[in-house]
Amino acid sequence: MRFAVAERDAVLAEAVGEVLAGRCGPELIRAGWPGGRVAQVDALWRTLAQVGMPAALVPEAADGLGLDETALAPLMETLGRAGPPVPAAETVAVGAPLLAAAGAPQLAAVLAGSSLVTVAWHAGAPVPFAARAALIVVRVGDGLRLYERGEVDTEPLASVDGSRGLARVSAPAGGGLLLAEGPEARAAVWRRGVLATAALLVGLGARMLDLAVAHVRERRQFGVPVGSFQAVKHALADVEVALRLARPAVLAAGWAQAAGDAEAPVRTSMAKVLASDAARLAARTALQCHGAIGYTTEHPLHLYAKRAWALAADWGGPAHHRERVARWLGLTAPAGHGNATDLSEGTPW
Amino acid sequence: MRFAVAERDAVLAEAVGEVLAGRCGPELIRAGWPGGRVAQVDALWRTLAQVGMPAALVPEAADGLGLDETALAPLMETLGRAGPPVPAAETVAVGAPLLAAAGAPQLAAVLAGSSLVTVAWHAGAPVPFAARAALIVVRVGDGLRLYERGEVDTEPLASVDGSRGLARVSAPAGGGLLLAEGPEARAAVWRRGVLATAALLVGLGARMLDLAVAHVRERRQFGVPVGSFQAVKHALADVEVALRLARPAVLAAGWAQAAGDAEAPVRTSMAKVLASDAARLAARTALQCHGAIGYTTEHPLHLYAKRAWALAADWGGPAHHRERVARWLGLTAPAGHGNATDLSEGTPW
Amino acid sequence: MDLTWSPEEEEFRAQARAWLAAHVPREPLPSGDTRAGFAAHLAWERELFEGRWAVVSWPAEYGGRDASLWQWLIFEEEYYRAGAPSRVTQNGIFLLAPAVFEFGTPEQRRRILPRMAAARELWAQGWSEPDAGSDLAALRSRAARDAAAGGWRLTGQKTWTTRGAFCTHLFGLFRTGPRAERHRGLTYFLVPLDAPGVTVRGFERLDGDEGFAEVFLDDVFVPDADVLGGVGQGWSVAMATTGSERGLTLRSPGRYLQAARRLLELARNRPGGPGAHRDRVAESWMAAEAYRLFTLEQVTSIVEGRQVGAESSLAKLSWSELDIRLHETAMELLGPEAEADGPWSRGFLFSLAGPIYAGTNEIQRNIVAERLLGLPRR
Amino acid sequence: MDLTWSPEEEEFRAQARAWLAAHVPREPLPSGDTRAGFAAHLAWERELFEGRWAVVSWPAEYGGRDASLWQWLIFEEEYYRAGAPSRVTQNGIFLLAPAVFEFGTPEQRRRILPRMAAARELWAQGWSEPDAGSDLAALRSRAARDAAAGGWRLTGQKTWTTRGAFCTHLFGLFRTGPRAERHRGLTYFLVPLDAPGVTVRGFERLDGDEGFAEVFLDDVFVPDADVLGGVGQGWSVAMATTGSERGLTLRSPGRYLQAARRLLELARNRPGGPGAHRDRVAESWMAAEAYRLFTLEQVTSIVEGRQVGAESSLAKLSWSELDIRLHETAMELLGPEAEADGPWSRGFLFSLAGPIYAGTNEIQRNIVAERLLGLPRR
Repeated sequence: MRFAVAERDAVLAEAVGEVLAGRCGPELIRAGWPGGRVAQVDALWRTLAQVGMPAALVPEAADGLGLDETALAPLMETLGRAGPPVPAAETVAVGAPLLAAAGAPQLAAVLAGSSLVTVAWHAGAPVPFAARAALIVVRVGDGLRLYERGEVDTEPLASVDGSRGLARVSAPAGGGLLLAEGPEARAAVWRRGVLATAALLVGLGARMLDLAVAHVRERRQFGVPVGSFQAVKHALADVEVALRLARPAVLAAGWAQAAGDAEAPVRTSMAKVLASDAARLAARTALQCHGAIGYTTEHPLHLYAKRAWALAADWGGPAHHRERVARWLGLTAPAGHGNATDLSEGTPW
Repeated sequence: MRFAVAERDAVLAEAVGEVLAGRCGPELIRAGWPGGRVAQVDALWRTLAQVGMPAALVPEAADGLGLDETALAPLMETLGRAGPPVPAAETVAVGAPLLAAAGAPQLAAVLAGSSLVTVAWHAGAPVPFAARAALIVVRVGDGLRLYERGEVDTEPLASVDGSRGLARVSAPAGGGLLLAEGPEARAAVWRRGVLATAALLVGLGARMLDLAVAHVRERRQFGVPVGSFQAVKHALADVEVALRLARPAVLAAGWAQAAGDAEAPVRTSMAKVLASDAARLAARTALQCHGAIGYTTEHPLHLYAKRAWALAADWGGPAHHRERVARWLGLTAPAGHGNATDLSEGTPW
Repeated sequence: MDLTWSPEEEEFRAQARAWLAAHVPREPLPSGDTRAGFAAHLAWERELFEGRWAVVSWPAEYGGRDASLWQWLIFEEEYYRAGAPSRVTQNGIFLLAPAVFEFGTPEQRRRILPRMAAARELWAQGWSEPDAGSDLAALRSRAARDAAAGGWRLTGQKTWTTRGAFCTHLFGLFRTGPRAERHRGLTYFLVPLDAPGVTVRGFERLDGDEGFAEVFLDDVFVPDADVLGGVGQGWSVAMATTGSERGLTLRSPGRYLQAARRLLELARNRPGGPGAHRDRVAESWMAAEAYRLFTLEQVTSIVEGRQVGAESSLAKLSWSELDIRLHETAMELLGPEAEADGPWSRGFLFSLAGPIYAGTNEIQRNIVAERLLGLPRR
Repeated sequence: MDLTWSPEEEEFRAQARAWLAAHVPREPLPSGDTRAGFAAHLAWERELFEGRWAVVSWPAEYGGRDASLWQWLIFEEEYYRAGAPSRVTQNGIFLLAPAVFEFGTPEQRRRILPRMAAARELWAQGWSEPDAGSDLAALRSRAARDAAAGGWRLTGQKTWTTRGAFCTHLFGLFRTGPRAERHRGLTYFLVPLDAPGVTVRGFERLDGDEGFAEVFLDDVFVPDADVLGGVGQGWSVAMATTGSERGLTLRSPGRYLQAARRLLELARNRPGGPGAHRDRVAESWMAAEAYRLFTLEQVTSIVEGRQVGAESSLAKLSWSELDIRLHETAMELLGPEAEADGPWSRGFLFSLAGPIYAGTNEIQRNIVAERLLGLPRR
């Protein structure tokens, strides 16, 4: 028993964190918004690729770092804290290992950081970064298929988090490269995406808490720092509790996936519920603690809050995953309920 | 449009309140607990009967006050605030008008305050005051039947609120006097019980808030009144909000019942949800604000808190009534759900 | 106790409903927080005024219908039910106008109110300053007497001024006494935004373009005629009437009832989801309905001449919390569609401002605790 | 990162499980907060001690097994899973013993610990006083030096002393300096409750008979040998070790995991209820499981020599809130049966004490905000 991030995983996360610390502030996130200088984002991602970011889960034989899902928690949390506008879960946790397993020729570009990957899981639903990613993994029938951007039709959508580059995607039924097939393989992929997203959310939550703490220590009203009011203290303490309880749940889910543990599905869903709820609480509380100062796009807070709302709903929202936990616990749904609701990884709540 | 308690209803509630103010403190409630001097409770009830308490909903032709359900909100709230250990909802809102309608000879004793009535709605479930009430209305099949205490078997149960005189009741299938029959008549009776209980809960909540406010104004820690801490202020403010929003909902439900409004069912369920939630919030917050001082049976707070927990679950708990509201709103349950769950007034959630 | 409307009230409702059905734009207007959208909203405001529905509760001489509070509630219900545009004139009508009615001179009333009703003059509020948000009494912007010119010279900065970049006038508090006096020594001024020395910079709110503005004032001359309620009386004037911002008038229940109806529609069209959603939808509807009933109780009190004071803080806590809950529920129902820009996501972002503006909810809870419950101020 | 147990740990678990299976009373004992129930619990404590399971993490010389923190966690999981009786000795073992280990003289350790482990001496905590609940530094009970007799004379009143009416000894803080010194000038004393001048009055907790006691001390003599950690050092001694009350040791996750398991069983036997219940049951289970994982993280930190400080406040907030949620959910599932006296209703009442004792949750949130987040103390 040792419940802490492994040395090798921590080393990678730290290396990534160092790159991000110097280069990924609010301006870099804004570069991903419409009209922003997206080349800056691409350059950052290439630098992260040099550190090994998209290679994390790729086997060493395929020029990867050969880490497993346990590494996702610290890595994605670090990334989430900085918030670069890239499909990180999709590229690192889903795309790269799938491409490696299928021997797809596009892997090299992904490892070099010159191609981003996104995932279109729910037919017809908005796909993040579909407007920008070079590669799109599409769930088609029972399988997951890889398309180049040019092979699919995309219809861009305005989004709350402008850096998400949303679009609806239509892929030709016949095309693409088959990456994985069958419910079990698909579910494993889905779980990696969920896990990585949960870890991103913990990082986002931590960043918003930091912003709020810094603000209320500085901002004075009624002659005292706003952070000396007990209502503010308690609200932020509750955020800290939520984040500190979500983080181990994410770490445990990563371990369970890597270990092929039978509890991996429920641990993954639990991680997503706790991380989503913690990040949403952080967003709302940070906004409230900033007052009108935070309620403008000139302040960076919204960059993180909007991302948190988007990711909380992505890869299965809290209600979806809570329902999965309930079923795993043997809480039989009222008769008929189970049949009416498809709770495969495809359900869009 | 006039959304305020009618003069005639207010007059009765005030008269009842005056009797209670002088005679129904914590000692009177304790008199209803095992080993207490229950004669004091009986005497109080007879005095309340002189003011017209159990006669409120009985037609004038049957020696009642001829009021309607609108009167229940202020009347029961007043009673709930004082908390005498009697089956108030059962006697005033259910028993007396049913007996009057059926021309039952026991009505006189009920109006005189010498007989209390309780109601056994769910077969096999604990019945409040069944250990003490002279008359028991039992739901048998499709009807409601009146039994004398001696006609039924009662098996007493220890209860959280010791003044509730819980017992399980078995009534002989053949006996008793038929009071009402058929789903509609029964549902109307059920709604009156729910409404009266909701109003009692608002009163209990208000009393607990009063106790907490008085305590935190007085109690000093760290050199200041505990009530000057913002966390305490905000917690109690939230209780005030909950109670002030629940009260109009109860009043509106009473009006809807009296007016035979089509919305009476949903208004009644909504009143019970809001009143139960507000009273439970008041109980928990008041306990927390009292600290260890309130966490002993030597302090009166528990008398009200335990009653609130009991009544919140009685006559359908919040989840039951929330579900009824959801159905009334046309929120179709997942397929099969509706069939699996009997949401008639008999469902015990 | 009577929860039915009189025939006259029903007639008023029918009239309002018919007019709205005939006039409300089929397509939702673009956001009133952009320059183009604001212009479209202005056209709508003028149409409302032509139909005499812009300020129903005002006296006819200023463009109203002398409507009762009950009728006003009915109008608001119908207005939201019809899906009519949000009111870009609301800060003038609901914040400034009550002060003008109560403290204005007859000349000020004649000069200001009809043009406000007709949306010829558009008023922005100038309460907050960078260092005076929750702590309004910390205002620094000052007004210096210019006796020779018969007026005042205003200098300072206002911020978070809703739609300030599109408005023609500003109302706000300026310091005419020393800063140490806090809420004493403030005066309520009315300032044309085209006056020399005024600079307005619009900036983006979380939910819309240029929804906010900063207003810089550099030695701006304002004549004595544009002092409202007397020199040094600013705090009393503002407090006596911001009750209407925090209370009934701005936040009619119709707004939330309509949102709850839309939520129900959304939920009914998404059957089969996890059971928990139904519960939250029911909760949201109950919260909106409870707020409506609370409002009916408050209006009855006002109509019968009872005092309604700190109760407005209960109202603010209720509507702001329920609005968030309602929109959060919608976002959950929408699942992956929630992050696309649309009426629900915009409504969600706007709802998050509710606990911040018009007195943060922290301050409202203090008010409830201290004024309604009698807890010590410390 | 490794979430599996070693073969040695699994072996330890198997041993514990087997012993518990053979010894845990079939029928639940009567409440330990009544005189008769307490006696039954004492018999159980002695049985535990005989089996060397009373204080597994203590050195063997004092009756323990030198178990590691991991083994202790495993034992606790098994203990609760077996439905074994609550520990009426816990205040001695978890609050006093850590102080004795850290600050006691060798003589004190030899004299106190074995008898505590064997449940021959039963320790009650004497922290709170009528005017010093949350504000512990406001203690008034005082100790006056009696140099001639080689000791101290204690006078004052302690209250909310858990099971004080059945215990043999009291540990607590008494003032040896002036009151103005607040938390300075306090000394940690060990007091036999049969000493002349001690009066104990039991009174009823919300969830049980005589669960609390008031202890009155009137010129009670205590020899120097019963000062723990030095005169004037009481606050440091108490604070260094109350961490163990607020933190890991008292509140092992096994307790909540077992409650969550019982809740699941209850829920599985009540199918068809409103969907919302399932959601809350799942939430409760997740909260218990999350707390377990948080604890594993904390134990890893401790085992690897990292400092764990104000984190214990996070733990306290978590377990106290989850315990209430879990029991509230059970009460809802029970419907009309909930109000009957039983394990769930008693557990519910007990859970409500969680946010009050061992430092109120308000104080814990202050600690989290000030020490972990660095917010100003004011």
